[in-house]
Amino acid sequence: MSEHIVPTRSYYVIYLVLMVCTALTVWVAYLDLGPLNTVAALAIAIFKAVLVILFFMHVKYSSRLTWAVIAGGVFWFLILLTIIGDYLTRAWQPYGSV
Amino acid sequence: MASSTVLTPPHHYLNDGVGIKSWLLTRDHKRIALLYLAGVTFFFFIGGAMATLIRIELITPAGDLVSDETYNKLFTMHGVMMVFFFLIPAIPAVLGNFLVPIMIGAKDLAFPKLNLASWYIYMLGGLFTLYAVVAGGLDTGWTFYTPFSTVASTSNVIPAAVGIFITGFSSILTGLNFIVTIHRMRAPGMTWFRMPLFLWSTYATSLINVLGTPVIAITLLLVAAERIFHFGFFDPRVGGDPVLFQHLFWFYSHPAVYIMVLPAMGVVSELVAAGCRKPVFGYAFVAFASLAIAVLGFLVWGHHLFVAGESVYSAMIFSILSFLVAIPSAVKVFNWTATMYKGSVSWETPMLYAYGFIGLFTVGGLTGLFLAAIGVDVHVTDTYFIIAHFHYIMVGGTIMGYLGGLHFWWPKISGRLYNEGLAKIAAGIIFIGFNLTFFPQFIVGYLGMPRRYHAYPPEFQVLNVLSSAGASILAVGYLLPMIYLMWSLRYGKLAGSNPWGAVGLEWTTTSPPPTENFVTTPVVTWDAYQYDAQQVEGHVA
Amino acid sequence: MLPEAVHQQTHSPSLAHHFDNLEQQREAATLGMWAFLVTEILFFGGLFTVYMIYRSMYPQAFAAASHELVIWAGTTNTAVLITSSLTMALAVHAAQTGNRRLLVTLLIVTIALGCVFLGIKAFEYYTEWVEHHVPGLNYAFEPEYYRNAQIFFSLYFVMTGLHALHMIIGIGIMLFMLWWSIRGVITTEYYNPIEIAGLYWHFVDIVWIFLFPLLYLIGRHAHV
Amino acid sequence: MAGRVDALYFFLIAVAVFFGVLIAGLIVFFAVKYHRKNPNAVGAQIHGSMVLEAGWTIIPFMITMVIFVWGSSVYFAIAHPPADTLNIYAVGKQWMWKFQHLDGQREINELHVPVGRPVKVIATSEDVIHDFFVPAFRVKADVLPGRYVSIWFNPTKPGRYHLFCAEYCGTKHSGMIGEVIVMDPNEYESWLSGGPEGSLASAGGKLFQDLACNTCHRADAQGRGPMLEGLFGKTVNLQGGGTIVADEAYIRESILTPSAKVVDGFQPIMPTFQGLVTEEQLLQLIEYVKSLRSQQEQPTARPVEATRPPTNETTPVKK
Repeated sequence: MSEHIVPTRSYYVIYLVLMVCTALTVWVAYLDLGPLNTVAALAIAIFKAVLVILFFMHVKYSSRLTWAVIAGGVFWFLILLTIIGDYLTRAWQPYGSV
Repeated sequence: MASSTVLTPPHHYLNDGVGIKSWLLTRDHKRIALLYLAGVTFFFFIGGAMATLIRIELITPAGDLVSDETYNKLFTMHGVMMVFFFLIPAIPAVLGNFLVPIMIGAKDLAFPKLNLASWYIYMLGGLFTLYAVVAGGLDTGWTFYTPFSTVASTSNVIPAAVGIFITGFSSILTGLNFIVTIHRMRAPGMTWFRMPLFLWSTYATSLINVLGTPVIAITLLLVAAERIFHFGFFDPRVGGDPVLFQHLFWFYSHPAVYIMVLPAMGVVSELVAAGCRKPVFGYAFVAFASLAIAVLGFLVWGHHLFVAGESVYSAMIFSILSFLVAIPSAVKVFNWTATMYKGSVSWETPMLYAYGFIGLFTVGGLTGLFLAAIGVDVHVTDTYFIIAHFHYIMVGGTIMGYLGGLHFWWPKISGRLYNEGLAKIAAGIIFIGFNLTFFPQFIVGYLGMPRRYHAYPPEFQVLNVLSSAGASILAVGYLLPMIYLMWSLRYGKLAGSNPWGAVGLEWTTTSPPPTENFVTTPVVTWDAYQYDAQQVEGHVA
Repeated sequence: MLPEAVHQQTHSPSLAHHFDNLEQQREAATLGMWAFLVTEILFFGGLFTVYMIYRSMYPQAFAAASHELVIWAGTTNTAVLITSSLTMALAVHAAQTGNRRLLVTLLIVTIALGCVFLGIKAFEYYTEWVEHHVPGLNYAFEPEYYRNAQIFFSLYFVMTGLHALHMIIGIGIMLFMLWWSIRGVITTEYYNPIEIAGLYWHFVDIVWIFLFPLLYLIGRHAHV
Repeated sequence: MAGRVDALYFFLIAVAVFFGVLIAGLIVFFAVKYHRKNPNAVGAQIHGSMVLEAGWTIIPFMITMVIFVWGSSVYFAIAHPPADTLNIYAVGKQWMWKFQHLDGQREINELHVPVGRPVKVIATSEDVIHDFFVPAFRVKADVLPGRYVSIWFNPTKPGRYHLFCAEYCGTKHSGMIGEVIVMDPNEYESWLSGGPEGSLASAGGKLFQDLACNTCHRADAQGRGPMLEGLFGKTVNLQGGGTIVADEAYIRESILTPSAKVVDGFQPIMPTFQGLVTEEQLLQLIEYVKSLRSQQEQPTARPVEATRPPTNETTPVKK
């Protein structure tokens, strides 16, 4: 089989980074950054998820098709999130909200 | 048709193993296709029986045949059965299962055990839903709108939701199986642009299955949680928004319309090519139109909410996107029509269904423009206009495509020919009955008759009687194929490997095909639909 | 017709009859798993959408309700899951390099960590019950946010509940993998089952990576 | 408005007939002309035409864009009521329509309106989703629980018109029907005067006293709650930043969930009235708060009153 075998050292490095990020996200949550709190929490979460996907799940070494499948999934999730567009624009008109 | 003697091949998938166990434990995609055929036919006739009762009730303006409660349950279960247990699985799970591996020159789908599991999951979901019927019915409409479904209804919402949830996994797994198969199992030389168009549309459908079905699954789960535990998701009493349910519901259920009609479009591409013995006009455009419909179809769910309380601005965006999705559908219709130009056009049964499909789908598609135009939609939505529109797509489109495909590949599936004369008559009856049933509904809808009405004002009676009369004709049309197809299994003439003189890998193997489809793996060196005189003569003889 | 028999003689016993070779089989299985994970993205995606919309509607109620969750339990569980992802990744490596003893050990550790996660989760559910945070069944909350906090808790239970269900399924799969590894089905030539089981396990970890900040960490800084 | 909807409708029919006949005609023509006579014949090997593909992509695209612009402009008119409407409150419940007129009349499943004056129905539901549908006026809108929707129309011809519930709402859905009775202005006046004593606002005022709202919301601005005089239509500053226009929805929310959007400078001490007031009483209270405006200042500009759906105006459809 032609699968790329990742040296275990890189797994340990990623693990360390993930743990540090977990500590970081908890620490940041106790600071008052206004709306930036949510941004920071999501940014750290996305960063962690990307690390897991690229290294633990070997996507860094996978075919373009795998990348396309993941991109498709994320893209469709973003389409789903656009439901919020209705809620944001309802505020522009009276009788729009409860 | 075959003139010289044809023989049944000594070994084929139908006689490779006998007894009930060899069927219930089979991993052969062709046998699983037949299991699905039994399943979808069963649910089709249940749904059809309910439709019959609905139409009989509506002959008179007063609600006199059944009670209002029963009527509500009838149209709900008609919708649930037809949508989730017939229309969605029909073409992919029966014809797709049978044809996908054969058309790409593979021995089976990528995951045969998963394929069998999908059928069991489908049947399990169906039985759960049937239980909901037997245990007293379901009265929410197939759309399960909250808060009616979560707070007000006293009927069997949970068993039905669970049934649909379970069946959703069958759709997901079948779609996943097709995607992997088409990516990874193509025979040597079978490039993407040599694939028959049926595969392109099946692939596009599978994408929708995989991407959309999980959303309906989670949505129904939330409805069930709200009902069982009184959790709050859509309940206005805790600040929830019932319109959010509609967003999530239609995020799947609008693309689901394309799950139903895209495979039928694929079938029609095959029928038109074989019926005209000609390449499909604009192959690449038809292929990409399938993908365009699959993608754009995910961006238009909000057009079901024009009067439901979504914002004016949201409505405008969904309106323009809905018009865009009409374009690839129009492209397909024009291409099929152009394919007939200078063809060798056959009048055989499958081709009659193809003509019927193109005509009825065109009417369905054009009336869709009425609904995408918000100003008109406000008036006609939730009336019989909508009912007529989507039946033109679902029945005029999907069922015509399904029956056309079934007639086209029946000789391959069974190895036998059916009675062509009876089949032509049935096709004609279905076409006439269908139009008589549903055309009057456009008019009665514009006049203002709301859908889901058990009793209605007397001025709508004439049109309703016409519609019910049409339905009785349609019912005869659906029973006929049942009879002569079954009859052909035993008494039909042997078909030979290529009764239509068509090209395509499925016509190069025997009828019925052997268990692993081909004796030796085919090597493909030609494009789809390459007809030339010698080839056809060779096939026909 | 004896295709099965013919295949058995000429091919690896791990090769199913309808594939041409192991490479095709492996690619098909991996693609299948990724396609399945895409459906999972959209399954949880529906929940995240509902969460986002209601949080944007009722930010204060969400912050107040989130404050009631047991943050140390959530944080510990995050660490537990990330560690289990590491042991899972190492298990795939052990399978690739044919170290069966290490593979078995790592699978056992992964399963154990999964059980620890579920144990802590169960403790949290118990705490929520005791503190009357279960909408519909056992619910009380400060009057200011009484109504809207129910949406948060409903989402909390459905999101973490479905995540926990995925963990349980994952543990089941891992037990199966463990059995296969002990029996020697898994070889350097055929380690694909471990690999795709690992994909699933990592995916469940990723879901938690998002659930943790969204459920536990909102409004930690400024609760009234 | 019925005229505008119908004009677009007939244009769409023309488009549909044109393309329907074109496709059906071509199919029949080709099927006859190129009918296979020799069983071994094959068709001409034509693969496609870029020009045709471009043509039947671009032309339908342009036609649909015309329909889009037209349809949306009709919809915009449907969604924006004029400023001087006659307001009527409606509550839908399983399975009836309840109406309250500003002058105090209440009716069930019948709605009396004068001819020649735009009418705006502000509607909500007590239970599940209903839908206010008057085919003759080409208006339809879902009536949602927990929310106000407004529907406007301009009746132009006296008569009786169907009112339907068009969103499935349970067992007697098809019985949730009524009539809109369009009357001459004179007849309407005499119908109005036949009603009970006291306007809707005065009923709300009485309720305001009975519920003891007036102990905190005092007209002299000395109460523990914000002064309500002149509130309606104003922009309110909220605690923790942000503003909101005090419309029907805001007043409703403030009664049911007082802590959700507290006015800046006040404590969130008001108890909830969820479950204590009915939807109809809420509407009376809202009308009362609206009426308080006139004591302070004359209504110069009404708040923007974009609404959800429909229309105005009648085409006389027989009944």
